[in-house]
Amino acid sequence: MDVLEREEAHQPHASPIVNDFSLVAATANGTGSQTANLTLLRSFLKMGIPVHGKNIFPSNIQGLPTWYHIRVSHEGFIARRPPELLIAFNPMTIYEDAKDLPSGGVCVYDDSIKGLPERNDITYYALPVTDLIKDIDVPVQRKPYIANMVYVGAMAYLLKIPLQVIEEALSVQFGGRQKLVASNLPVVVKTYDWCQENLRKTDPYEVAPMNETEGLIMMTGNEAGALGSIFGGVSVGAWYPITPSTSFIDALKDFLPRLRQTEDGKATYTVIQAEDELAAIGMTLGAGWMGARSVTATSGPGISLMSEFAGLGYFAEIPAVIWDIQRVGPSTGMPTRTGQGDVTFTYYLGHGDTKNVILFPSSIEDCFDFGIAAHDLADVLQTPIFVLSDLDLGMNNWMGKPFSYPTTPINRGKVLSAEELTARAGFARYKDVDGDGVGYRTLPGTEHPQAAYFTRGTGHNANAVYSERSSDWVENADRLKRKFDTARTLVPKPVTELNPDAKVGIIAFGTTRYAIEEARVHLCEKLPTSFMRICALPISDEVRSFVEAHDYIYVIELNRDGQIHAILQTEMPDLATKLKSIAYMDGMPLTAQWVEERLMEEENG
Amino acid sequence: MDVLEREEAHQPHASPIVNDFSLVAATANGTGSQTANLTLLRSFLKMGIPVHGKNIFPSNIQGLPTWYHIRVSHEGFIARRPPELLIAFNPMTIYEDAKDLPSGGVCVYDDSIKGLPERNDITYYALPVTDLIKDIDVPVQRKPYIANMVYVGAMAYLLKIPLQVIEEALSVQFGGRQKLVASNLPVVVKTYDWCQENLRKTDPYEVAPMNETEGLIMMTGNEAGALGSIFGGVSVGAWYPITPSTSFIDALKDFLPRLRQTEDGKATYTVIQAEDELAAIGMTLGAGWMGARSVTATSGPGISLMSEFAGLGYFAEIPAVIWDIQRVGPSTGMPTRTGQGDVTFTYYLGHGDTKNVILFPSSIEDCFDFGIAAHDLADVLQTPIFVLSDLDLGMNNWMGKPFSYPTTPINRGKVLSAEELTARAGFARYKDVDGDGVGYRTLPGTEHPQAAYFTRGTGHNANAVYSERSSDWVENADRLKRKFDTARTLVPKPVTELNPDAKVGIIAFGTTRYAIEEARVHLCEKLPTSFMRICALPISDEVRSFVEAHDYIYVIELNRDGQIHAILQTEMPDLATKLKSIAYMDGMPLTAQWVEERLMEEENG
Amino acid sequence: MASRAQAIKSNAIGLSKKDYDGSVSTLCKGCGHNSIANQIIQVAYELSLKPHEVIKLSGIGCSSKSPAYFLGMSHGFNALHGRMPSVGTGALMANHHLRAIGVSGDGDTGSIGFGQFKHLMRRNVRMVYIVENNGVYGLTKGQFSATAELGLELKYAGHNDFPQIDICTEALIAGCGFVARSFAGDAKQVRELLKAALSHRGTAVLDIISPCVAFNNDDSSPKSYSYGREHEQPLQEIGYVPYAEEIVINDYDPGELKLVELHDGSRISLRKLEEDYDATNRLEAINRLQSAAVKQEFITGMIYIDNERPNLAEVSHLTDTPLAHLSDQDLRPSEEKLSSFLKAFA
Amino acid sequence: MASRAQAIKSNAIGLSKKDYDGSVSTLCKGCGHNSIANQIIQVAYELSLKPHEVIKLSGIGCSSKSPAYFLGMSHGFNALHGRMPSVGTGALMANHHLRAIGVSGDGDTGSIGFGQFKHLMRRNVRMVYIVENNGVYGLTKGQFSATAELGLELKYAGHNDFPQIDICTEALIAGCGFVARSFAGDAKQVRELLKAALSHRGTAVLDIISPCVAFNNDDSSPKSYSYGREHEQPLQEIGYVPYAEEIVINDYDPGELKLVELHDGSRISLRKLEEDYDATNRLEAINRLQSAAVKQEFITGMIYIDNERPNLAEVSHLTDTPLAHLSDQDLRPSEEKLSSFLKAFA
Ligand SMILES: Cc1ncc(C[n+]2csc(CCOP(=O)(O)OP(=O)(O)O)c2C)c(N)n1
Ligand SMILES: Cc1ncc(C[n+]2csc(CCOP(=O)(O)OP(=O)(O)O)c2C)c(N)n1
Ligand code: SF4
Ligand code: SF4
Ligand SMILES: [Mg+2]
Ligand SMILES: [Mg+2]
Repeated sequence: MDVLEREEAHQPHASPIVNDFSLVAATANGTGSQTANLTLLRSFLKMGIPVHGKNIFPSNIQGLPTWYHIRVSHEGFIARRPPELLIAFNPMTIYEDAKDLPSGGVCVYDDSIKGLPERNDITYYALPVTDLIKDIDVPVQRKPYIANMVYVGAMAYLLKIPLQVIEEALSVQFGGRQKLVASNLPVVVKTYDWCQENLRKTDPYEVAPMNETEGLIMMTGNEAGALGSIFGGVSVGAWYPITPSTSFIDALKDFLPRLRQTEDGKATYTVIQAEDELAAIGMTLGAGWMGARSVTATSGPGISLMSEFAGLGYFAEIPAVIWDIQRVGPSTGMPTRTGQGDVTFTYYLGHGDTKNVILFPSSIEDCFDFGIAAHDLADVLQTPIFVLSDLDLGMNNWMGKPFSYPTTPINRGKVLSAEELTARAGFARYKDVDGDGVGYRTLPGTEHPQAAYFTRGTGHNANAVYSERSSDWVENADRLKRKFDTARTLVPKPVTELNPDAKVGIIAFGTTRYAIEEARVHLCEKLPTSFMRICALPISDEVRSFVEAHDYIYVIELNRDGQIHAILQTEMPDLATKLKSIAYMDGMPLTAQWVEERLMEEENG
Repeated sequence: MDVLEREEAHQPHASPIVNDFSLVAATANGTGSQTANLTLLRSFLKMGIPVHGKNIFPSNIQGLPTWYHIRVSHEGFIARRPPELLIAFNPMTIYEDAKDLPSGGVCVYDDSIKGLPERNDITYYALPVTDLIKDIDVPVQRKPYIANMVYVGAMAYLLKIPLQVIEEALSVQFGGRQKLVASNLPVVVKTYDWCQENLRKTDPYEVAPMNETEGLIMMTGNEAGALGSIFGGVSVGAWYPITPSTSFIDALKDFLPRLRQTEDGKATYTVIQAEDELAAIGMTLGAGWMGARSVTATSGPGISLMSEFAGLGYFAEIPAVIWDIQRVGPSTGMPTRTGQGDVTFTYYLGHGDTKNVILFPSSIEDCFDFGIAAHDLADVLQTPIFVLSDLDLGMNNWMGKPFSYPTTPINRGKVLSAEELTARAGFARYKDVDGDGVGYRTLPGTEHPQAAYFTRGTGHNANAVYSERSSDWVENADRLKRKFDTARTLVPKPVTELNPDAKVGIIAFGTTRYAIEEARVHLCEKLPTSFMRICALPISDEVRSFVEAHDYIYVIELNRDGQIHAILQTEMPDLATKLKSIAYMDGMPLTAQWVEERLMEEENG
Repeated sequence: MASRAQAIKSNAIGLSKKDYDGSVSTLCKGCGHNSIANQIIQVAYELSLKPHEVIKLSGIGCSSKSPAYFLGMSHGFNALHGRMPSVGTGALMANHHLRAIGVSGDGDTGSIGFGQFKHLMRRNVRMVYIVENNGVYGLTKGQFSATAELGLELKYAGHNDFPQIDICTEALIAGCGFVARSFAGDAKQVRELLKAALSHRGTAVLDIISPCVAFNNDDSSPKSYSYGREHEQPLQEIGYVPYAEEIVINDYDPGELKLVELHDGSRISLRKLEEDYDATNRLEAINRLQSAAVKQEFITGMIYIDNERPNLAEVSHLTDTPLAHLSDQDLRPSEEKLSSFLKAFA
Repeated sequence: MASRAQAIKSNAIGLSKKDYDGSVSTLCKGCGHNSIANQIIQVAYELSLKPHEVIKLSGIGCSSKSPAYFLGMSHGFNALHGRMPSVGTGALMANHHLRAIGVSGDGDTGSIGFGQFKHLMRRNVRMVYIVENNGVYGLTKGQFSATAELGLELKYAGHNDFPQIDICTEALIAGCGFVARSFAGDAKQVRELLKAALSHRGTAVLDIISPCVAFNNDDSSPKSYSYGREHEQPLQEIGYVPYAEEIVINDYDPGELKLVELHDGSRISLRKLEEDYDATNRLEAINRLQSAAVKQEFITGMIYIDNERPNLAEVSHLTDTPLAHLSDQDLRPSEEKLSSFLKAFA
């Protein structure tokens, strides 16, 4: 039988559940199961079914448990959902994993693993993994890696994924390296065949081709952000490795040479691995001061270490872009878990009256768009721009529309050339010529006797001259405040879905949107809601209008303290009591179910 | 004539202004004028007149302008007041200094300095400084230093300070070193004599003995804080030099050997100069973990650098005390100017959901008391305690009542000894045994097989074992929140002055109290107010009651963004609209006049 | 029962080797760091260290995780990345009687923690400071650390353009009085040096080459950099760590050159210092390190020792009772002292 | 007018020495840092540097203030305490054609900035890095820095218990290819070394001993520590800086030992390197530094030079156009590139 013929071999289930389930592959870290998982993920995508995968991995290199969640949804819901299907390949967690399955669930396991719970309400499928791979011709070292292909084959059979699709997905996964495809595919096929002969499918879960992913791409948020940075004209990157931001820089280093080849092979960019985060942000600001577009990426501990430089960037008014791929804090916390806990700290990052502009992407499209916008904003506002993504968005693969090419040219803000300097009466670096709080700057290297000024984090007057005069301080501080108000008008606007029936609104930001969007559909009768997704701080006027237009608002976020809720309250004290906080963080992305339950709990008192 | 006789030589002014003025000595930095200024300050104190001095100095070692303000007030007001009397000894600022005097003001100047403004509405007194010191027998190098004694003599004459008092004050100032007194006093006397013969006093300002300072001490806030730390049982100090916190550590190093001598001469303490603030807080936490009481002192930039460790301290629950002597930020800002700009940043210091306990001293008595309390709180709450003082309080000399000896013994919190461990069923470091969110700890070195636990900033369960489990995270995070609520009940309570006529309340913290207290007296008819001085974050219930008891509240603070105002709004969203912010920072301590004007502006508009 | 108890060997203070265990390691199989942890256990057992008299300290990294895997009955502190020295300094000033074993990585020590490392040695804080040196950042997946050799090529990390930091030379220059180097797989030498280090008066630096099995250079490994690049694959998709055995080397003679093959097939050259090498001559030590570096050799053994310089606790003239254990009376001066002290401020 | 213009001397690019001035110094009279600033002005004038092609960088401290006092027509960046190296690295990668003069202090470089200093040299960023070395923290009033000698007594700072960090040795060990030392008052040598440094390919470290007049050891000075202690005076009450002259020394011969009396009457010994000293021998340089240290001498002159190692911009293969000046077209790939790139993610 060849790949095509095999597909006919299934028996239809009495009442199949098609394209609507969540599955989890439980393996051990370092076994290379990612290839298997991503092959499954891509297969669904190729079948036109909306899909999303989440890697729940440990802060460890080899051996600790790791789970890969795949949500398949014909309705297009991609929030995390507790899985109905389990691929149980990790002895350490098999008992708990299987215990957690809902009634009616499915457990596909490696038959060499013992310790499954006795359950009659779920379907077990045992796979003779050792047997299935024993003849495969790979070095013995690589056997555990190949073993993962067994569950790909089993899932292909059970969920009715055409083997041809698996083959295509594998090929994409291996970047077309046929040798690798050739060493993996046979295990898939062999398992498929074995299943066909030995398993009787009794569960209802299956997939069927749809047409919902046509033209879509699949990418991680970190890749999308790095790509945005590149189309935003970045030329200097500086960083220090930290999960989950490292892959942002990896992507930058990978994509730059491919997208920015020059004729002489010289680089129009540099990416420097700094000795720590203090140096990384220092380099980023140094480059921004010089006029290059510069970026750094980090996570919570790095943000803490960047505090002093953030204040300098704010106060000396230096463009820079800082991506914070949030993980769970405080402190080192859970490096491989997701959260939205850095909002308040980053907003006020730096002692004194520092206040920072923050963007909140919630999708790979946002990562790309905001990635570009961040560099423009940094130059236009002459200040560090923080982009707060999170591990879930940054490291997982998300579907998205192919990114739109920017429609406006690179905006470098108020930079005076030698010619412009000559044309002007004079140059005062920190003078508010235009009333928007943003002064004009010159770049080092500008050949003009008046170009030079002295950049400093100490008190200075409009001419950038050191000053301890009270009036100079106040004038400058007030201008910075004015500039922050200018920022309000320039940052990405919130995105609103008004529901005419709704008395209640929801405000959120970032990746919580998926669970909320799904919950809203489920609740459309019981509790019709409008939804506003905030894309930036400081907030713009639209937020006030949204709050005013509703009886009250739930502010939902993935942290313990309700951080953006508090910020919104201080920004709109007159509306403070209309804002109710729903805040929670356990390291996992929210589920729609949780959102529904919490909302109804609040509603019912 | 001897010192006593001279006093009779004055002619009484028609309508003298007695014990109610502000004077400023304008000199250049590095000329040693502090001795002259403090001699004047102490003279007033010795005469029993309420007095306070503020040094407005540059971030420079030699040459830049410096001003010393002395407020003398029979009513006991010690807030900054724009001076009526000017000692103009600095050519760089003489024009502006004299121009700024109010009509009716007095300017005493060195006659070798040119460039005074022409003003008929102020009284000028010229002093032939060069002449007056030319015969004094000191090395030529020290002449500029001795020159400052000339204005002490002149002020003695003009303000009618008995020379005997000056002599006493000088003696205190020189710690009784008669040689130094002997080389300075003659200049004072000579100038006094010269004035008597050559000046006709035409201005109304003078002093007269009172009985208002009996038994009071005079000390800087940093000295008082260091003393508090010592009576709080500190044994490890670690720091990195930074203005204006350095004198806190200087005092610690100076006082410890004097107060804690041991029989064998060995030290019961250590004070380590670290290589930077990251190391300083690291050492402080290391010592706290070990069970010692430890302290560090810093200012804004240091607080920024301590962010990551603050989060570790919060999350791994380690006692430590951090004094932040606030200066003007953002960034390096104005290192020698005062402000209250670190409140928000410190409250949330550390990425993730970190939240810190803060104490706000407003007087030297507070510095001492909170200095002690901070160490108890750190141990009892097992968390870093931040004490936010400011440059004005920390570096200036303030009158105060002699400090009260602590009435309760040192409270080391929940520390289990080997015996207690044996008596208990088991030990789980982070278990909330008592429901207050505070676990029991053991100290390293405890000889018991169950004593050891592993301290970490990563996710952990109640047994201090590494965990990435969602439920462990949430349980721990919620307990920390509970602990923060326990803190509310333990921190120093706010201090309230209820005015039965008042519909309006004022909330403030720290050193703004002096200007506010004075303004309230002036406004008692026009705008009667109640006053609450907040002493700590998180706030306790009293704050809510105070806000509820008034129509509305002005929150007055010395920063640009109204930081505590915003925090109060988020803590009491239902009362948010009752809280109005009056926030301002130009590096100078507030004046009562400014407070009055701003309050009336708000009232009328 | 009695016979079973007797069957378990115990040391001078009646503890078995198991009593010095920690929790089960979560490091990769074959990681050099595991070998070192095992030697620490062995040495603590042999020296009959009292667990409660030892503290374990570390920064962040795979290496820095390892204190959890030895001496489970000792207090431990897994601090921040690169900041173990300051935490240790504070801790040891608060109780200068305890013995401290610090474990760090080359990234933790040579990059983010470089300043703290150098200043720890300047202060001569009494601590055994082990650098588990693998030339890469293990925990963040294989970037070069500052101890990677100039010109080194790794599949993931690419080409290293920067000269390596030599931990031992840095220690010597910083005034450190105990500088030694070994190889994780040389159990005997590691143990000998650990024992010596534990009895040193001040900071004892042990630079132990400790190969990383996960981020090696294996060409067939799909996690290599070139692979990712060629195939336009996002790198984090690939997370396969091949199974590897710990590298164990046999004892070799003083003066001998030993070539050790690492997991990726590359080799490093170790040369054990001769028996007549004078480890008390600082200048000679520097010279030896420099000339070995030119030859791309690592000299192993006790490179420099000077037990004369007093440690931080000593120069601080601390009372014998640890500061952390002083009584209230020792700490809080009397009411009389307060009032008489305040007189000077009246 | 014409005659007046002619009377003012000008250099090859028509600028007068005044054109290289900065604003008026606010440092103490007699501070060594002022001497150094003056030599920078002189050298820039003599070399006819174009002011707009120079950037000035510094950290925080008295020393770090001085970039404001020279080359007023050059852009300057007074960064954070100890963080000048990173800012400079970023700036010079963004424009590798500019020449950078960095000024730091011994506190700025040896304490808080130690890690950044070392890593700057590892990367060989093309920058003249001047350490104005006075052994104290001037701006925060006289605490010991890490370059203060072991055993030094200062009235305010007390006794120094820790070995000094030697900037030149640290530079050598870090792979720096230009290591020199001089004395602030030796105008001629400072100028010569500055000129050489400005033409160096990578990081050029100039350790210049630069005495602090304010925090010296003058017994008669009331600001001394013992004074404060004896008299129970809060230290900050005392702020008198006696007037002092800049210390200027005459040229001395290669090989010669020169004793220089500082403001406080103490002396330091400078020895100028012999004419036949081979500054290209790294091991020899280390040895010379070490043996001089034992004799408490400072060797001055060009200690080590190696212009071979490519600098960071070079190993990064940057395009000739500075990154900061690339056009939109250079920076933003075309729409076609975007869509074809995205295909791999479909
Ligand atoms: C402030 C901060 N930055 C970055 C990280 C991420 N991080 C964790 S371990 C590590 C490197 C560890 O390398 P090394 O010390 O050599 O240890 P190894 O894993 O190689 O044993 C980094 C960069 C962190 N935890 N904290
Ligand atoms: C983060 C931070 N910590 C502390 C300070 C305070 N500070 C300013 S200058 C200085 C020391 C400067 O010493 P050095 O670099 O030797 O310069 P010098 O004044 O002696 O020339 C310190 C600690 C600061 N500005 N920033
Ligand atoms: S990644 Fe490398 S350093 Fe980390 S545990 Fe694995 S082998 Fe050891
Ligand atoms: S304090 Fe010292 S270093 Fe600072 S300016 Fe004065 S003399 Fe120079
Ligand atoms: Mg490593
Ligand atoms: Mg210095």
